[in-house]
Amino acid sequence: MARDVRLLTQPFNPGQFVGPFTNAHPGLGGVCTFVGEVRGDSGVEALELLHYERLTLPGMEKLADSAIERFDLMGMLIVHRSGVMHVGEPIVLVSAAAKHRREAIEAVDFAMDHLKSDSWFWKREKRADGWHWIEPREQDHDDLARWAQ
Amino acid sequence: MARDVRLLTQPFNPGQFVGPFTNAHPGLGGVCTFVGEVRGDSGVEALELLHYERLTLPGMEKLADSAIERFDLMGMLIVHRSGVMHVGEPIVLVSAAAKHRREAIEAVDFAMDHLKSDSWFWKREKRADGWHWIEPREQDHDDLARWAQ
Amino acid sequence: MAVTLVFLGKLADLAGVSDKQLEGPLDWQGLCDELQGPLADAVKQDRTRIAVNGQVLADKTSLSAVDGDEVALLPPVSGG
Amino acid sequence: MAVTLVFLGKLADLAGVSDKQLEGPLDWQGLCDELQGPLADAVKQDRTRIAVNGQVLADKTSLSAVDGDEVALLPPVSGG
Repeated sequence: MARDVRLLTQPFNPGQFVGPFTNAHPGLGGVCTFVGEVRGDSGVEALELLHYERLTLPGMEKLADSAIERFDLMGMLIVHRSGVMHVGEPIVLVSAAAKHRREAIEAVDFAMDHLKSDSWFWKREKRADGWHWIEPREQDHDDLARWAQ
Repeated sequence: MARDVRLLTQPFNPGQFVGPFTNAHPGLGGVCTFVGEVRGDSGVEALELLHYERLTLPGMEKLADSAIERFDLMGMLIVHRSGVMHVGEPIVLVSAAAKHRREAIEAVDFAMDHLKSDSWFWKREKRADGWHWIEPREQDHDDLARWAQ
Repeated sequence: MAVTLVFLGKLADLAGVSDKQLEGPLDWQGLCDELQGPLADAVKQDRTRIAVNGQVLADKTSLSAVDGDEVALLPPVSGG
Repeated sequence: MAVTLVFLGKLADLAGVSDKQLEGPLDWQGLCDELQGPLADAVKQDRTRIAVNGQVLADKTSLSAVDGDEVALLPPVSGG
Protein backbone atom coordinates (compact mmCIF):
# COMPACT_ATOMS: atom_id res chain seq x y z
CA MET A 1 0.00 0.00 0.00
CA ALA A 2 2.00 2.95 -1.24
CA ARG A 3 -0.86 5.43 -1.52
CA ASP A 4 -4.05 5.67 0.51
CA VAL A 5 -6.12 8.81 -0.16
CA ARG A 6 -9.63 9.33 1.18
CA LEU A 7 -12.21 12.09 1.14
CA LEU A 8 -14.67 11.68 4.02
CA THR A 9 -17.94 13.45 4.72
CA GLN A 10 -18.23 12.23 8.34
CA PRO A 11 -16.03 12.80 11.44
CA PHE A 12 -13.08 10.41 11.76
CA ASN A 13 -10.65 9.23 14.41
CA PRO A 14 -7.01 9.65 13.22
CA GLY A 15 -5.84 6.60 15.17
CA GLN A 16 -8.08 4.29 13.17
CA PHE A 17 -6.12 5.17 10.03
CA VAL A 18 -2.55 5.66 11.31
CA GLY A 19 -2.23 2.26 13.01
CA PRO A 20 -3.14 0.18 9.94
CA PHE A 21 -1.08 2.49 7.69
CA THR A 22 2.01 1.97 9.87
CA ASN A 23 1.48 -1.79 10.05
CA ALA A 24 1.15 -1.96 6.26
CA HIS A 25 4.80 -0.89 5.86
CA PRO A 26 7.02 -3.38 7.69
CA GLY A 27 10.68 -2.41 7.64
CA LEU A 28 10.03 1.33 7.82
CA GLY A 29 12.33 3.60 9.80
CA GLY A 30 9.77 6.23 10.73
CA VAL A 31 6.27 7.55 10.27
CA CYS A 32 5.45 11.24 10.47
CA THR A 33 1.83 12.25 10.90
CA PHE A 34 0.09 15.61 10.97
CA VAL A 35 -3.50 16.02 12.10
CA GLY A 36 -5.19 19.39 11.62
CA GLU A 37 -8.31 20.23 13.60
CA VAL A 38 -10.86 23.03 13.59
CA ARG A 39 -9.27 25.60 15.91
CA GLY A 40 -11.20 26.88 18.88
CA ASP A 41 -10.18 30.52 18.85
CA SER A 42 -11.45 33.61 17.00
CA GLY A 43 -15.19 33.04 17.33
CA VAL A 44 -15.56 30.31 14.71
CA GLU A 45 -18.62 28.18 15.45
CA ALA A 46 -18.35 25.86 12.47
CA LEU A 47 -16.39 25.35 9.29
CA GLU A 48 -17.64 24.02 5.97
CA LEU A 49 -15.43 22.62 3.26
CA LEU A 50 -16.92 22.09 -0.16
CA HIS A 51 -15.28 19.93 -2.77
CA TYR A 52 -15.83 19.13 -6.44
CA GLU A 53 -16.06 15.43 -7.05
CA ARG A 54 -14.24 15.43 -10.38
CA LEU A 55 -11.19 17.40 -9.18
CA THR A 56 -10.74 17.13 -5.43
CA LEU A 57 -9.91 13.46 -4.89
CA PRO A 58 -7.88 13.09 -8.13
CA GLY A 59 -5.91 16.20 -7.08
CA MET A 60 -5.06 14.69 -3.68
CA GLU A 61 -4.03 11.42 -5.32
CA LYS A 62 -1.65 13.29 -7.62
CA LEU A 63 -0.23 15.16 -4.63
CA ALA A 64 0.42 11.89 -2.76
CA ASP A 65 2.12 10.39 -5.82
CA SER A 66 4.38 13.39 -6.20
CA ALA A 67 5.35 13.33 -2.49
CA ILE A 68 6.08 9.59 -2.67
CA GLU A 69 8.39 10.15 -5.61
CA ARG A 70 10.04 13.36 -4.36
CA PHE A 71 10.83 12.04 -0.86
CA ASP A 72 11.35 8.37 -1.72
CA LEU A 73 8.54 7.30 0.61
CA MET A 74 7.37 3.79 1.33
CA GLY A 75 3.84 5.14 1.52
CA MET A 76 1.63 8.16 2.04
CA LEU A 77 -1.80 8.41 3.65
CA ILE A 78 -4.06 11.43 3.15
CA VAL A 79 -7.49 11.61 4.79
CA HIS A 80 -9.45 14.82 4.27
CA ARG A 81 -12.86 15.88 5.51
CA SER A 82 -15.52 17.64 3.50
CA GLY A 83 -18.79 19.06 4.80
CA VAL A 84 -19.62 20.89 8.04
CA MET A 85 -17.16 20.51 10.94
CA HIS A 86 -17.08 21.81 14.50
CA VAL A 87 -14.29 22.92 16.84
CA GLY A 88 -11.98 20.04 17.74
CA GLU A 89 -12.91 17.83 14.80
CA PRO A 90 -10.07 16.62 12.57
CA ILE A 91 -10.05 18.24 9.12
CA VAL A 92 -7.00 16.56 7.64
CA LEU A 93 -4.59 13.72 8.38
CA VAL A 94 -1.35 13.20 6.48
CA SER A 95 1.06 10.34 7.24
CA ALA A 96 4.32 9.54 5.49
CA ALA A 97 6.24 6.28 5.99
CA ALA A 98 9.92 6.26 5.04
CA LYS A 99 13.22 4.55 5.72
CA HIS A 100 14.64 7.75 7.25
CA ARG A 101 13.05 10.39 9.45
CA ARG A 102 13.91 13.53 7.48
CA GLU A 103 12.14 12.27 4.38
CA ALA A 104 9.01 11.41 6.37
CA ILE A 105 8.91 14.79 8.14
CA GLU A 106 9.60 16.81 4.98
CA ALA A 107 7.00 14.88 2.98
CA VAL A 108 4.32 15.77 5.55
CA ASP A 109 5.41 19.42 5.50
CA PHE A 110 5.25 19.40 1.66
CA ALA A 111 1.85 17.70 1.50
CA MET A 112 0.30 19.99 4.12
CA ASP A 113 1.53 23.15 2.36
CA HIS A 114 -0.04 21.94 -0.88
CA LEU A 115 -3.28 20.82 0.75
CA LYS A 116 -3.66 24.16 2.55
CA SER A 117 -3.36 26.39 -0.49
CA ASP A 118 -3.39 24.34 -3.66
CA SER A 119 -6.14 21.74 -3.28
CA TRP A 120 -9.68 21.85 -4.62
CA PHE A 121 -11.58 22.92 -1.53
CA TRP A 122 -13.71 25.97 -0.85
CA LYS A 123 -14.04 26.95 2.77
CA ARG A 124 -16.49 29.02 4.75
CA GLU A 125 -16.66 29.78 8.45
CA LYS A 126 -19.71 30.33 10.57
CA ARG A 127 -19.40 33.20 13.02
CA ALA A 128 -22.00 34.92 15.18
CA ASP A 129 -23.10 36.97 12.14
CA GLY A 130 -23.36 34.07 9.69
CA TRP A 131 -21.26 32.26 7.10
CA HIS A 132 -18.17 33.84 5.49
CA TRP A 133 -16.16 32.51 2.54
CA ILE A 134 -12.43 32.22 3.25
CA GLU A 135 -9.68 33.15 0.83
CA PRO A 136 -6.23 31.52 1.15
CA ARG A 137 -3.83 33.38 3.48
CA GLU A 138 -0.71 35.05 2.07
CA GLN A 139 1.30 32.88 4.48
CA ASP A 140 -0.03 29.76 2.77
CA HIS A 141 1.24 30.95 -0.61
CA ASP A 142 4.63 31.76 0.90
CA ASP A 143 4.74 28.27 2.43
CA LEU A 144 3.98 26.73 -0.94
CA ALA A 145 6.69 28.73 -2.70
CA ARG A 146 9.30 26.95 -0.55
CA TRP A 147 8.82 23.81 -2.64
CA ALA A 148 9.26 25.36 -6.09
CA GLN A 149 11.88 23.36 -7.96
CA MET B 1 -0.30 19.34 30.23
CA ALA B 2 2.41 21.27 28.43
CA ARG B 3 5.19 18.68 28.78
CA ASP B 4 4.97 14.91 28.97
CA VAL B 5 8.33 13.11 28.79
CA ARG B 6 8.77 9.40 29.47
CA LEU B 7 11.58 6.88 29.36
CA LEU B 8 10.22 3.35 28.95
CA THR B 9 11.98 0.00 29.23
CA GLN B 10 9.14 -2.02 27.67
CA PRO B 11 7.55 -1.96 24.17
CA PHE B 12 4.82 0.65 23.68
CA ASN B 13 1.97 1.41 21.31
CA PRO B 14 2.22 5.01 19.97
CA GLY B 15 -1.56 5.34 19.72
CA GLN B 16 -1.99 4.90 23.45
CA PHE B 17 -0.01 8.11 24.03
CA VAL B 18 -0.99 10.30 21.07
CA GLY B 19 -4.76 10.10 21.61
CA PRO B 20 -4.70 11.32 25.24
CA PHE B 21 -2.02 13.92 24.41
CA THR B 22 -4.21 15.37 21.63
CA ASN B 23 -7.31 15.37 23.82
CA ALA B 24 -5.40 17.16 26.58
CA HIS B 25 -5.04 20.25 24.36
CA PRO B 26 -8.50 21.46 23.34
CA GLY B 27 -8.41 24.37 20.92
CA LEU B 28 -5.26 23.22 19.15
CA GLY B 29 -4.86 23.75 15.40
CA GLY B 30 -2.67 20.75 14.70
CA VAL B 31 -0.63 17.90 16.11
CA CYS B 32 2.48 16.60 14.42
CA THR B 33 3.83 13.22 15.48
CA PHE B 34 6.91 11.27 14.53
CA VAL B 35 7.39 7.62 15.44
CA GLY B 36 10.77 6.00 14.81
CA GLU B 37 11.05 2.23 14.68
CA VAL B 38 13.88 -0.29 14.50
CA ARG B 39 14.49 -0.57 10.75
CA GLY B 40 14.36 -3.96 9.11
CA ASP B 41 17.21 -3.62 6.66
CA SER B 42 20.99 -4.12 6.87
CA GLY B 43 21.11 -7.32 8.90
CA VAL B 44 20.30 -5.82 12.29
CA GLU B 45 18.75 -8.45 14.56
CA ALA B 46 18.31 -6.28 17.62
CA LEU B 47 19.16 -2.86 18.98
CA GLU B 48 20.04 -1.92 22.53
CA LEU B 49 19.85 1.58 23.93
CA LEU B 50 21.50 2.27 27.26
CA HIS B 51 20.74 5.35 29.30
CA TYR B 52 22.10 6.98 32.44
CA GLU B 53 19.38 7.64 34.95
CA ARG B 54 20.76 10.95 36.21
CA LEU B 55 21.17 12.55 32.76
CA THR B 56 18.89 10.94 30.17
CA LEU B 57 15.41 11.85 31.37
CA PRO B 58 16.37 15.34 32.67
CA GLY B 59 18.01 15.96 29.26
CA MET B 60 14.83 15.04 27.39
CA GLU B 61 12.77 17.25 29.70
CA LYS B 62 15.04 20.20 28.96
CA LEU B 63 14.75 19.50 25.22
CA ALA B 64 10.94 19.49 25.42
CA ASP B 65 10.94 22.77 27.36
CA SER B 66 13.19 24.41 24.82
CA ALA B 67 11.00 23.22 21.90
CA ILE B 68 7.85 24.47 23.65
CA GLU B 69 9.40 27.89 24.09
CA ARG B 70 11.06 28.13 20.68
CA PHE B 71 7.99 27.08 18.66
CA ASP B 72 5.30 28.50 20.95
CA LEU B 73 3.75 25.06 21.44
CA MET B 74 0.69 24.19 23.48
CA GLY B 75 2.41 20.95 24.45
CA MET B 76 5.11 18.42 23.65
CA LEU B 77 5.15 14.68 24.24
CA ILE B 78 8.37 12.64 24.12
CA VAL B 79 8.34 8.89 24.73
CA HIS B 80 11.68 7.09 24.36
CA ARG B 81 12.58 3.45 24.74
CA SER B 82 15.63 2.10 26.50
CA GLY B 83 16.77 -1.53 26.58
CA VAL B 84 16.76 -4.22 23.90
CA MET B 85 14.45 -3.71 20.91
CA HIS B 86 13.65 -5.74 17.81
CA VAL B 87 12.77 -4.86 14.23
CA GLY B 88 9.46 -3.02 13.97
CA GLU B 89 9.36 -1.90 17.60
CA PRO B 90 8.95 1.84 18.24
CA ILE B 91 12.09 3.50 19.61
CA VAL B 92 10.86 7.05 19.91
CA LEU B 93 7.65 9.04 19.70
CA VAL B 94 7.55 12.84 19.55
CA SER B 95 4.30 14.83 19.32
CA ALA B 96 3.90 18.60 19.23
CA ALA B 97 0.56 20.37 19.65
CA ALA B 98 0.30 23.93 18.36
CA LYS B 99 -2.13 26.55 17.12
CA HIS B 100 -0.57 26.44 13.64
CA ARG B 101 0.78 23.59 11.58
CA ARG B 102 4.25 24.92 10.73
CA GLU B 103 5.18 25.31 14.39
CA ALA B 104 4.05 21.75 15.16
CA ILE B 105 5.95 20.23 12.23
CA GLU B 106 9.14 22.22 12.86
CA ALA B 107 9.10 21.42 16.57
CA VAL B 108 9.04 17.69 15.81
CA ASP B 109 11.88 18.10 13.30
CA PHE B 110 13.89 20.05 15.92
CA ALA B 111 13.23 17.56 18.72
CA MET B 112 14.09 14.54 16.57
CA ASP B 113 17.37 16.06 15.38
CA HIS B 114 18.37 16.66 18.99
CA LEU B 115 17.24 13.26 20.22
CA LYS B 116 19.14 11.51 17.41
CA SER B 117 22.51 13.08 18.07
CA ASP B 118 22.47 15.05 21.28
CA SER B 119 20.67 12.94 23.87
CA TRP B 120 22.18 10.71 26.55
CA PHE B 121 21.83 7.31 24.93
CA TRP B 122 24.44 4.75 23.93
CA LYS B 123 23.43 2.39 21.19
CA ARG B 124 24.59 -1.01 20.04
CA GLU B 125 23.35 -3.26 17.28
CA LYS B 126 23.29 -7.02 17.19
CA ARG B 127 24.32 -8.49 13.86
CA ALA B 128 25.13 -12.06 12.86
CA ASP B 129 28.63 -11.62 14.32
CA GLY B 130 27.56 -10.11 17.64
CA TRP B 131 27.02 -6.71 19.24
CA HIS B 132 28.55 -3.49 17.84
CA TRP B 133 28.58 -0.04 19.45
CA ILE B 134 27.24 2.71 17.18
CA GLU B 135 28.74 6.18 16.85
CA PRO B 136 26.56 9.09 15.71
CA ARG B 137 26.41 9.56 11.93
CA GLU B 138 27.89 12.66 10.29
CA GLN B 139 24.45 13.33 8.83
CA ASP B 140 23.01 13.60 12.34
CA HIS B 141 25.50 16.30 13.26
CA ASP B 142 24.70 18.18 10.04
CA ASP B 143 20.99 17.93 10.87
CA LEU B 144 21.62 19.34 14.33
CA ALA B 145 23.65 22.26 13.00
CA ARG B 146 20.53 23.52 11.19
CA TRP B 147 19.11 24.70 14.52
CA ALA B 148 22.11 26.71 15.72
CA GLN B 149 20.96 30.19 16.64
CA MET C 1 -29.09 16.15 -22.86
CA ALA C 2 -27.65 19.58 -22.24
CA VAL C 3 -24.54 21.29 -20.90
CA THR C 4 -24.49 21.19 -17.08
CA LEU C 5 -23.04 24.27 -15.39
CA VAL C 6 -21.70 23.59 -11.88
CA PHE C 7 -21.13 26.53 -9.52
CA LEU C 8 -18.51 25.98 -6.82
CA GLY C 9 -17.87 27.84 -3.56
CA LYS C 10 -19.19 31.39 -3.42
CA LEU C 11 -20.31 31.21 -7.06
CA ALA C 12 -23.12 28.91 -5.92
CA ASP C 13 -24.21 31.65 -3.49
CA LEU C 14 -24.12 34.24 -6.28
CA ALA C 15 -25.98 31.95 -8.69
CA GLY C 16 -28.54 30.95 -6.06
CA VAL C 17 -28.23 27.35 -7.30
CA SER C 18 -25.44 24.77 -7.35
CA ASP C 19 -25.97 23.76 -10.98
CA LYS C 20 -27.99 24.62 -14.05
CA GLN C 21 -28.72 23.10 -17.46
CA LEU C 22 -28.05 25.05 -20.68
CA GLU C 23 -28.56 24.04 -24.25
CA GLY C 24 -25.26 23.31 -26.05
CA PRO C 25 -23.03 24.13 -27.68
CA LEU C 26 -21.55 26.61 -25.20
CA ASP C 27 -18.49 28.80 -25.68
CA TRP C 28 -16.98 31.58 -23.52
CA GLN C 29 -19.05 34.32 -25.14
CA GLY C 30 -22.20 32.25 -24.74
CA LEU C 31 -21.40 31.69 -21.07
CA CYS C 32 -20.81 35.41 -20.45
CA ASP C 33 -24.10 36.24 -22.17
CA GLU C 34 -25.88 33.76 -19.91
CA LEU C 35 -24.60 35.14 -16.60
CA GLN C 36 -25.43 38.49 -15.05
CA GLY C 37 -24.36 40.97 -12.40
CA PRO C 38 -21.93 39.95 -9.62
CA LEU C 39 -21.93 36.32 -10.82
CA ALA C 40 -20.74 37.36 -14.30
CA ASP C 41 -18.09 39.63 -12.73
CA ALA C 42 -16.83 36.79 -10.49
CA VAL C 43 -16.62 34.31 -13.38
CA LYS C 44 -14.67 36.80 -15.50
CA GLN C 45 -12.08 37.39 -12.74
CA ASP C 46 -8.59 36.17 -13.61
CA ARG C 47 -8.45 33.76 -10.70
CA THR C 48 -11.73 32.02 -11.55
CA ARG C 49 -11.10 28.93 -13.65
CA ILE C 50 -13.21 26.57 -15.71
CA ALA C 51 -13.09 22.77 -15.94
CA VAL C 52 -14.82 20.71 -18.60
CA ASN C 53 -15.53 17.13 -17.51
CA GLY C 54 -12.91 17.40 -14.76
CA GLN C 55 -10.18 18.90 -16.98
CA VAL C 56 -9.16 22.41 -15.98
CA LEU C 57 -8.77 24.71 -18.98
CA ALA C 58 -5.48 26.57 -19.30
CA ASP C 59 -7.40 29.40 -20.99
CA LYS C 60 -11.05 29.62 -20.00
CA THR C 61 -11.91 31.74 -23.05
CA SER C 62 -11.20 28.65 -25.17
CA LEU C 63 -14.30 26.99 -23.64
CA SER C 64 -16.08 24.76 -26.14
CA ALA C 65 -18.69 22.50 -24.54
CA VAL C 66 -21.37 20.38 -26.15
CA ASP C 67 -24.49 18.66 -24.85
CA GLY C 68 -23.56 16.10 -22.18
CA ASP C 69 -20.53 18.04 -20.94
CA GLU C 70 -20.13 19.20 -17.33
CA VAL C 71 -18.73 22.76 -17.10
CA ALA C 72 -17.50 23.67 -13.60
CA LEU C 73 -16.94 27.29 -12.60
CA LEU C 74 -14.13 27.34 -10.02
CA PRO C 75 -13.44 30.40 -7.86
CA PRO C 76 -10.05 30.65 -6.12
CA VAL C 77 -9.61 27.69 -3.76
CA SER C 78 -9.24 28.36 -0.07
CA GLY C 79 -7.43 25.08 0.56
CA GLY C 80 -8.14 22.35 3.06
CA MET D 1 30.75 5.23 51.76
CA ALA D 2 33.03 5.60 48.79
CA VAL D 3 33.16 7.22 45.38
CA THR D 4 31.07 5.23 42.87
CA LEU D 5 32.45 5.09 39.33
CA VAL D 6 29.80 4.40 36.68
CA PHE D 7 30.89 3.19 33.24
CA LEU D 8 28.51 3.99 30.37
CA GLY D 9 28.23 2.50 26.88
CA LYS D 10 31.37 0.82 25.57
CA LEU D 11 33.33 1.90 28.66
CA ALA D 12 31.38 -0.74 30.60
CA ASP D 13 32.60 -3.34 28.09
CA LEU D 14 36.19 -2.14 28.49
CA ALA D 15 35.93 -2.06 32.29
CA GLY D 16 34.21 -5.45 32.43
CA VAL D 17 31.81 -4.01 35.02
CA SER D 18 29.14 -1.31 34.99
CA ASP D 19 30.29 0.33 38.21
CA LYS D 20 33.01 0.20 40.82
CA GLN D 21 33.68 1.66 44.29
CA LEU D 22 36.83 3.66 44.99
CA GLU D 23 37.96 5.28 48.18
CA GLY D 24 37.67 9.10 48.05
CA PRO D 25 38.75 11.73 47.50
CA LEU D 26 39.23 11.27 43.76
CA ASP D 27 40.70 13.76 41.30
CA TRP D 28 41.57 13.45 37.60
CA GLN D 29 45.08 12.23 38.28
CA GLY D 30 43.78 9.67 40.77
CA LEU D 31 41.24 8.45 38.23
CA CYS D 32 43.89 8.08 35.51
CA ASP D 33 46.12 6.14 37.90
CA GLU D 34 43.23 3.80 38.68
CA LEU D 35 42.39 2.89 35.07
CA GLN D 36 44.54 0.90 32.67
CA GLY D 37 45.01 0.02 29.01
CA PRO D 38 42.23 0.67 26.47
CA LEU D 39 39.85 1.83 29.23
CA ALA D 40 42.29 4.54 30.35
CA ASP D 41 42.84 5.58 26.71
CA ALA D 42 39.08 5.82 26.10
CA VAL D 43 38.49 7.90 29.24
CA LYS D 44 41.28 10.32 28.27
CA GLN D 45 39.82 10.90 24.78
CA ASP D 46 38.56 14.45 24.21
CA ARG D 47 35.02 13.33 23.51
CA THR D 48 34.68 11.31 26.73
CA ARG D 49 33.08 13.40 29.44
CA ILE D 50 32.59 13.10 33.19
CA ALA D 51 29.55 13.86 35.30
CA VAL D 52 29.54 14.15 39.08
CA ASN D 53 26.13 13.49 40.68
CA GLY D 54 24.42 14.15 37.34
CA GLN D 55 26.29 17.39 36.58
CA VAL D 56 28.49 17.19 33.49
CA LEU D 57 31.89 18.82 34.03
CA ALA D 58 32.94 21.45 31.53
CA ASP D 59 36.57 20.37 32.13
CA LYS D 60 36.94 16.79 33.25
CA THR D 61 40.46 17.37 34.56
CA SER D 62 38.87 19.56 37.26
CA LEU D 63 37.29 16.40 38.76
CA SER D 64 37.10 16.57 42.53
CA ALA D 65 34.92 13.87 44.07
CA VAL D 66 34.51 12.82 47.67
CA ASP D 67 33.01 9.77 49.37
CA GLY D 68 29.30 9.48 48.50
CA ASP D 69 29.70 11.05 45.04
CA GLU D 70 28.71 9.26 41.82
CA VAL D 71 31.25 9.80 39.03
CA ALA D 72 29.94 8.81 35.59
CA LEU D 73 32.31 8.23 32.67
CA LEU D 74 30.44 9.16 29.48
CA PRO D 75 31.72 8.13 26.04
CA PRO D 76 30.34 9.98 22.97
CA VAL D 77 26.57 9.48 22.80
CA SER D 78 25.12 7.71 19.80
CA GLY D 79 21.71 9.31 20.22
CA GLY D 80 18.28 7.74 20.37
